[in-house]
Amino acid sequence: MRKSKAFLKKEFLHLIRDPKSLFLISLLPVIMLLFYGYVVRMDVKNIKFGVVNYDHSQFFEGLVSDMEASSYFTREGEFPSLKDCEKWIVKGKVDACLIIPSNGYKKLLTGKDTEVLLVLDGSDSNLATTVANYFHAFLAKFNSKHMPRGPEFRFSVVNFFNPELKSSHFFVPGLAAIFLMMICAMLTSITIVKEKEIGSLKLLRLAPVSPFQVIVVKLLPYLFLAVVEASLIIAVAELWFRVPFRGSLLSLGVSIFIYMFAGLSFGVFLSTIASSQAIAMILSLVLTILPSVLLSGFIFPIKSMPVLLQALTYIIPARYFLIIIRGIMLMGVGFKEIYRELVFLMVFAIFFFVISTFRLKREL
Amino acid sequence: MRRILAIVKKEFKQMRRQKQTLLLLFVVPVVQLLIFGYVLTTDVKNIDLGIKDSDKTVFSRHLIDKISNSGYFKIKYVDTTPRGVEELLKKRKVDAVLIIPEGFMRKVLRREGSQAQLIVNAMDSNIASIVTGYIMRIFENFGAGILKGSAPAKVKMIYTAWFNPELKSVYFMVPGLAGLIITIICTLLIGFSIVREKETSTLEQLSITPIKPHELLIGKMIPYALGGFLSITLALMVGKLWFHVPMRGSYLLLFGASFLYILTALSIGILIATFSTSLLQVLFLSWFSLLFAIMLSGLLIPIRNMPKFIQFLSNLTPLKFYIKMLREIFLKGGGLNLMLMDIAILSLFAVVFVLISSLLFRKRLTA
Amino acid sequence: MIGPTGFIEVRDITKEYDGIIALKDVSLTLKEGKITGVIGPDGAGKTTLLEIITGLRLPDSGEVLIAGKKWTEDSGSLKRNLGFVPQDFSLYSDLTVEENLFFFGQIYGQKDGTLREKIEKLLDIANLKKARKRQAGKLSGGMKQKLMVLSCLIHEPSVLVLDEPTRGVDPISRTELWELIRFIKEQGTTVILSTSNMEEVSRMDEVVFLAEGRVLVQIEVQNLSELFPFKIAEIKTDRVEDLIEKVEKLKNIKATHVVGRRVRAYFPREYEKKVVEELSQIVKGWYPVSPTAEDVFVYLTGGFIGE
Amino acid sequence: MNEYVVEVKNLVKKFGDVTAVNNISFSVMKGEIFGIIGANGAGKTTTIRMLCGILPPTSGIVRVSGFKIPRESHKVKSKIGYMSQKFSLYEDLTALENLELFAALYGVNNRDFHSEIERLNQFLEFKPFLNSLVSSLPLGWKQRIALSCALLHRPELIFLDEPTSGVDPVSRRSFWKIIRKLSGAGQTIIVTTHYMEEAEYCDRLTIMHEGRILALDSPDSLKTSLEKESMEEVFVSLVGGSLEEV
Repeated sequence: MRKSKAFLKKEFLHLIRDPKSLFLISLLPVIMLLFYGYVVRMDVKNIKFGVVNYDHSQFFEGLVSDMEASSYFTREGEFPSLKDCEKWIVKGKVDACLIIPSNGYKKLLTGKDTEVLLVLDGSDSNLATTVANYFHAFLAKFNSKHMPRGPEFRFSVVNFFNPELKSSHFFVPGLAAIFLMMICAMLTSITIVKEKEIGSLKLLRLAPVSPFQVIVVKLLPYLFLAVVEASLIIAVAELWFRVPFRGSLLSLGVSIFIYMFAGLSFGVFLSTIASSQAIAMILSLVLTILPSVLLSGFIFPIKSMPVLLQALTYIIPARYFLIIIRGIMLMGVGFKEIYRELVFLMVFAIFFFVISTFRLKREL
Repeated sequence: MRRILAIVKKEFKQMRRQKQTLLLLFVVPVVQLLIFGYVLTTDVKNIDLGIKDSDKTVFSRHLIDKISNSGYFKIKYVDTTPRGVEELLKKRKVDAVLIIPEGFMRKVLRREGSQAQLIVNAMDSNIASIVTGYIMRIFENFGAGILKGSAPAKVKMIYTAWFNPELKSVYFMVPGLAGLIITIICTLLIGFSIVREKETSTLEQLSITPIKPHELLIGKMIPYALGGFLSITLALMVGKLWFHVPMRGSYLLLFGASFLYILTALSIGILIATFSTSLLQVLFLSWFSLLFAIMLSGLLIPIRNMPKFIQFLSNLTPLKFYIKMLREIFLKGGGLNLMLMDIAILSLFAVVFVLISSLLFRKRLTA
Repeated sequence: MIGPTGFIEVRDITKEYDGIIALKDVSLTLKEGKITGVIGPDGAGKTTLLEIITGLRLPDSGEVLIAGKKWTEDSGSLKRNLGFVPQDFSLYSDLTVEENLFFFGQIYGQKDGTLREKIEKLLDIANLKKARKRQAGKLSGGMKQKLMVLSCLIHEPSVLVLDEPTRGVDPISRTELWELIRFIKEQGTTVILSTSNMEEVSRMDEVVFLAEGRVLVQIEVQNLSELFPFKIAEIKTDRVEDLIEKVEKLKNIKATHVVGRRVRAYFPREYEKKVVEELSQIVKGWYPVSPTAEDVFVYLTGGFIGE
Repeated sequence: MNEYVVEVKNLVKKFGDVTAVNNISFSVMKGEIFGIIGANGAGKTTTIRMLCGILPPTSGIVRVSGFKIPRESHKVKSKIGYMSQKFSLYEDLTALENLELFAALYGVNNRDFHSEIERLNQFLEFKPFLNSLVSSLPLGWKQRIALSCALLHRPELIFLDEPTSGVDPVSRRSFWKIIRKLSGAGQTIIVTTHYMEEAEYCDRLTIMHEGRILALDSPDSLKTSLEKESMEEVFVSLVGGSLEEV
C-alpha cells in the first residue's frame, strides 16, 4: 500500500509538472468535440439547384419557390435549357438541376401525372443520394398539399429517439468513444514505454514490487484523467449540443468505467510490445484509433461492410461502447439491453490485463 | 548536380533496405484502398426491417415481396403493437418496423384514407432518412401499379445521376482516398527520413560537406516524389481494375496535379521534420495535420454542411483542392479549363510550402 | 537476507541473442566488500553480464549465486539487497532531486521518517544538498549521474551494480563519482561496475577483462603487471617518426606505441640487458615505465602479436 | 613550418542569454595534433561547429585555411574533414556505399576515388569490410570507415569529435597511429575529447571550461608547470579551482 501510494504520487507529479500536456490532454478533446460536432454532419443543407422550366405555369413556379422555402434547397439560377446548366453541374456549382417539362401543368389538369426530371451530380454519390431522397420527400408533401386528394398509397413515418433527425445526436456521443480510447490506450502505452526508454522500468523490476502493482498504479492517474474527460464530453454533449439523455447516469458511469478499463489494459499490452514511444504511438494509432473510427460504426454503418470486415468489427471495443452509449443516451436502455456488450468489454479488458501483467513480468 | 544525384542514389539504396518504407510504398496504398473502399461508404444495406402485417392480403404480401426484393432490407416478421416497437428497437432486433394495419389495402382502394406506419430508429439521422426514402419509393411504385387510373394526378420525380448513374460511393471514395494515401506517404516518409538523419547525426555530417541545403532537399525530394507517383499509380490501378472506377479525364492533367500536390505534401513533411527532434514528434505532428486534412478536405464529410468559419478554414488544406481535382478528372472528365482556379491554388500552395520549408530547413541546418 | 559472506558466484554462463553470442562460458567469483570492475570495449558483453547478475536477464545456461542463493529461488530477498544503476537509466527528469529519492525509497517500502534522514545523509555525501529542490532534468551531467547512484543506494543494498557509471562524464564529476563509490565500499557494500575506460582500473580492487563475450582474465589490480611479460622503455623525443623507425629496427623490440611525443618500446623481460645496450646507442635518455591496464588489455587480446 | 591553418581571435558565441563560447583565441599550426579538452557543455562542440562554418559566430575572427569564416564558409568546406563521436555513417548502407556518397558530395571523381580507396586501404585496411552493411560492423571498423569518409577528399584539416569513445584499445592504438601518420604527412588534426588518455596524444591542447580557455600548451609542459603527474590531475586542478557544485 505504501509503495502504491509512492507510485501514485509520482505519477500525479508527472502530470502536474507538465501543465502544457495536461492542459492539452484535458481540453483538446472538448475543443475537438466542439469542432467535429459541427464538422461531422451527414445531413445536407443548402442543396444548390438550378431550374430549367419549360412549363412557365404559376403552379410550377410555386413548386420552385416552395423548394426554396424549405431550407434544404437553394436556387442558384434558372437556365433556358439543360445544356446551359450542364457546365454548372460539371463545375460543381450546382448539385442538381430540376427540369420541368412543357405543358406539365396542363397534363396535371387532365388528370395525368407529370414527371419532372432531376439531374444529379453523381460524382459525390452520398450527396446525390441524399438530394434525391430529400426531393422525393419534398414532392410527396407538395403533392398532398396542392393536389386534390384521392386514393393514396401512403405511410406515415415516426422517427423514434431523434425526431428532428439531428446528426449531432448520433455523432457526439460517438466521439466520446474515440476520445476515451485515445486517452486510455495511447497515453498509457506511451507513458509506460517512456519508462522503458529512460531505463527506470529496469529499476522498478528490481524493486520488491509486483508487476501487477506497477500496472495498476500506472493506470490510476490516467483512469482519473479519463473520468474527467468523460464527464467533460458528456457535459458538452448535454449542454452545448443538447443531446438527449434518456437512460440512467449510473449505467452510463459503469459502462464508461468498463470501457476505460478495456482501453487502459490494451494500452498496457501495447506498451509491452513497443520498444520506443514512436512505435507505441504508431501501434495505438493503427490498432485502436483507426479501427475505432472506421470499423466501429462511428460513421460508417457496419451492416454495409463486406462480411469479412464485419467479422473484424467484433473484436473492436469501440463497436460495443458505441452501442452502449448511444443506447443509454438516445434510447434510454438499461443494463438489460446492454449486458452482452458489457460482458464483452469486461472479457476484453481482463484478457489484456492478464496478458500484459504476464508479459511485463517476463520481459520488461 | 552530382551532389544531388549522390543524395538521390543514397535515398534509393536506403529505401531498398528499409522494409517498412517499401511496405508503406507498395502495400499500404493497396490494402488501404481495398479496406477503405469498402468501409468508407454511407450506402446503407442490410437494414433489419420488422414487419407487422395485420392486413394479410395478397396485396400486402406482394408489397412485402417488393420490399424484400429491393435488396436493401432483411425482413423479419414481428408481432407487435406500435407501442411494443420501442422495445424491439432498444434491443436492436430491428432498425425499423413497418406496420400494415388491418384492412389496409381494402381501405386504400375504397379511398377510406388508411395508411401504413413506418417507425424508424432515428438515432442515426442519416440512416433514418435513407430508410424512409427507400420505403417511399417502393410505396410509390407499388401504388402506381395498383391504383392506376383511379389516383389523382401528381407531380412525380424521375432522376438521373450524371457521372455515376448507379450512385456507387466507391466512385466517390477512391479518388479521395488516393489523395489521402499520397499525403500519408509523402509527408510521413520524408519526415521520417530527415528526422532519422537528425537522430543519427548524419545530417550534421552532411552539413559539413560542400553540399548546399537546396541540393540536399532536392536530392531528398526526388526519390520520395517518385515513390509518391508510384503509390498513387498503384492506388489508381486498384481503383480502376478492382473497383472499376471510370477514368474519364486526361492522364496528363492527373499527373500534373499530382506533381503539384506531391511537392506540397513533401514540403509539409520537411516542415514537420525541421520542427521535430524525434520520430515521436514527427508522428504526432503529422497525425495532427493529417486529421485536419481528413476532416476538412471533403474526403468524407461534405464541406458545405460545416459552419462558415470552418468552411473558410478548409481552404487551408491543400488536400481539399487536390481531391476535388482528382474527382473531377476521374468522374467528370474535366479538362484544364474547368480547373484553372484549382491548379492556381495548388501551385500557390506548392510554391509557398516549398519556400517556407526550404528556408526553415536551411536555417536549422546552419544553426 | 543476504548472508554474512555476500559474495557472488557466476557459473558457466552463456547467453545468445538471435544467434549472436553475447557471453560464452563466463565464470567468476566476486569477493564481498570489494570493488570489482568489468572492463572491456563496447560490445564485449559487459551489460549482459551485469544484467544477468542482477537477475534482469536469464542466461541460456549456467547460474548466478548471490550469497549462495539463486535468483530463481529467492528473488524477494535478493531484490531487497541489491542496487542497480543501468546504463540507460536517466531518472524522472520532471521530478526534483528529493522527489526522485523519496520515490525510490518508498517503492522499497521504507518509512518516511527514516527515509528523510537517509536522504539527508546521502545528499550530504554526494554534495547535492543545495540542488535538492531542482528538477532532475535541469541538473548538470555529473550531478545527474551522482543522483542516479544515490537513488539506487537509498534502500542500503549490500550489493551495488553499476553499468558504465562514468560514461560521458568529465574528469571532475568522474573523480566525485569515484569518491562516492569508495564511500559505498567503506560501508561494507560489494560494488560491481563496468567501464570501457582503462584509466579507471587503478581505482578498483579487482578487474575482470572481458572481450567478445569471454573472460580474458580476472585478477587483483595490484597484481596486474605480473600478467604482462614485457618491459617498457619510454623515450621522449621531438622527432617521433625518426625515432620509431630506428627503434623498430632493433631485433628485440616487440612493439612500439606513441603517446604524444613519447615513444614506448616493449621488449621481453629476458632481453632487458641487450635492449638497454642497443637503446643507449640510438637515444640519449630513456626510462622504464610500468604497464598500464590498457597495455595489459591489448596484450591479452593479442594486440602485440600483429605488430 | 609555422604556417597557421586555423586562427581564432576573440571568438564569441551566444545563444540567447547563454554565452557558449566566451572570447577565445588560439591558432593551430599546419601538421599539428591540436586538442580541445573539456567537460560536456564546456563549449567544445560549439567551437568546432563554428570552425567548420556551419554555425555563424556572434563576434570574433575565424580564419580556416586562409579563408574568412563565415563569409567564405563554402570554400572552407572542401578543405576540411569531420568525424564525430557517433561515427555518423548511414547504417543501412554498405561501407563502400557510404564512401561513394561522401566522395560524390566532395566532388571526388571516379578515378581519384579508386586510387584514394587504395591509398586509404593501405593503412586503414578496410577492404574486407567494404561490402558489409555498416550496421553489422564492429565499432572499431565503423570508426575506420567514418575516418575514411572524412579523408577521401584529402582535407587539409581534420576535425575529430571524441573519436575513440567505446572503441577497444587495440583499435584505438592503431587509430592513433594513423592519426600520427596523417599529421606527419602535413595534415592538421583538431581533436575534442573529455578522455584524458586522448589528451596525451596531442601535440598541444587547450582546456576549455564554461566557454573560456583555461590553459593552452603541450601536455608535458602543462604537467610540468602545474607539477602534476597526469593530465587528469592537470584538468582537475585547473577546472576544479573554478568549480563549485550548486
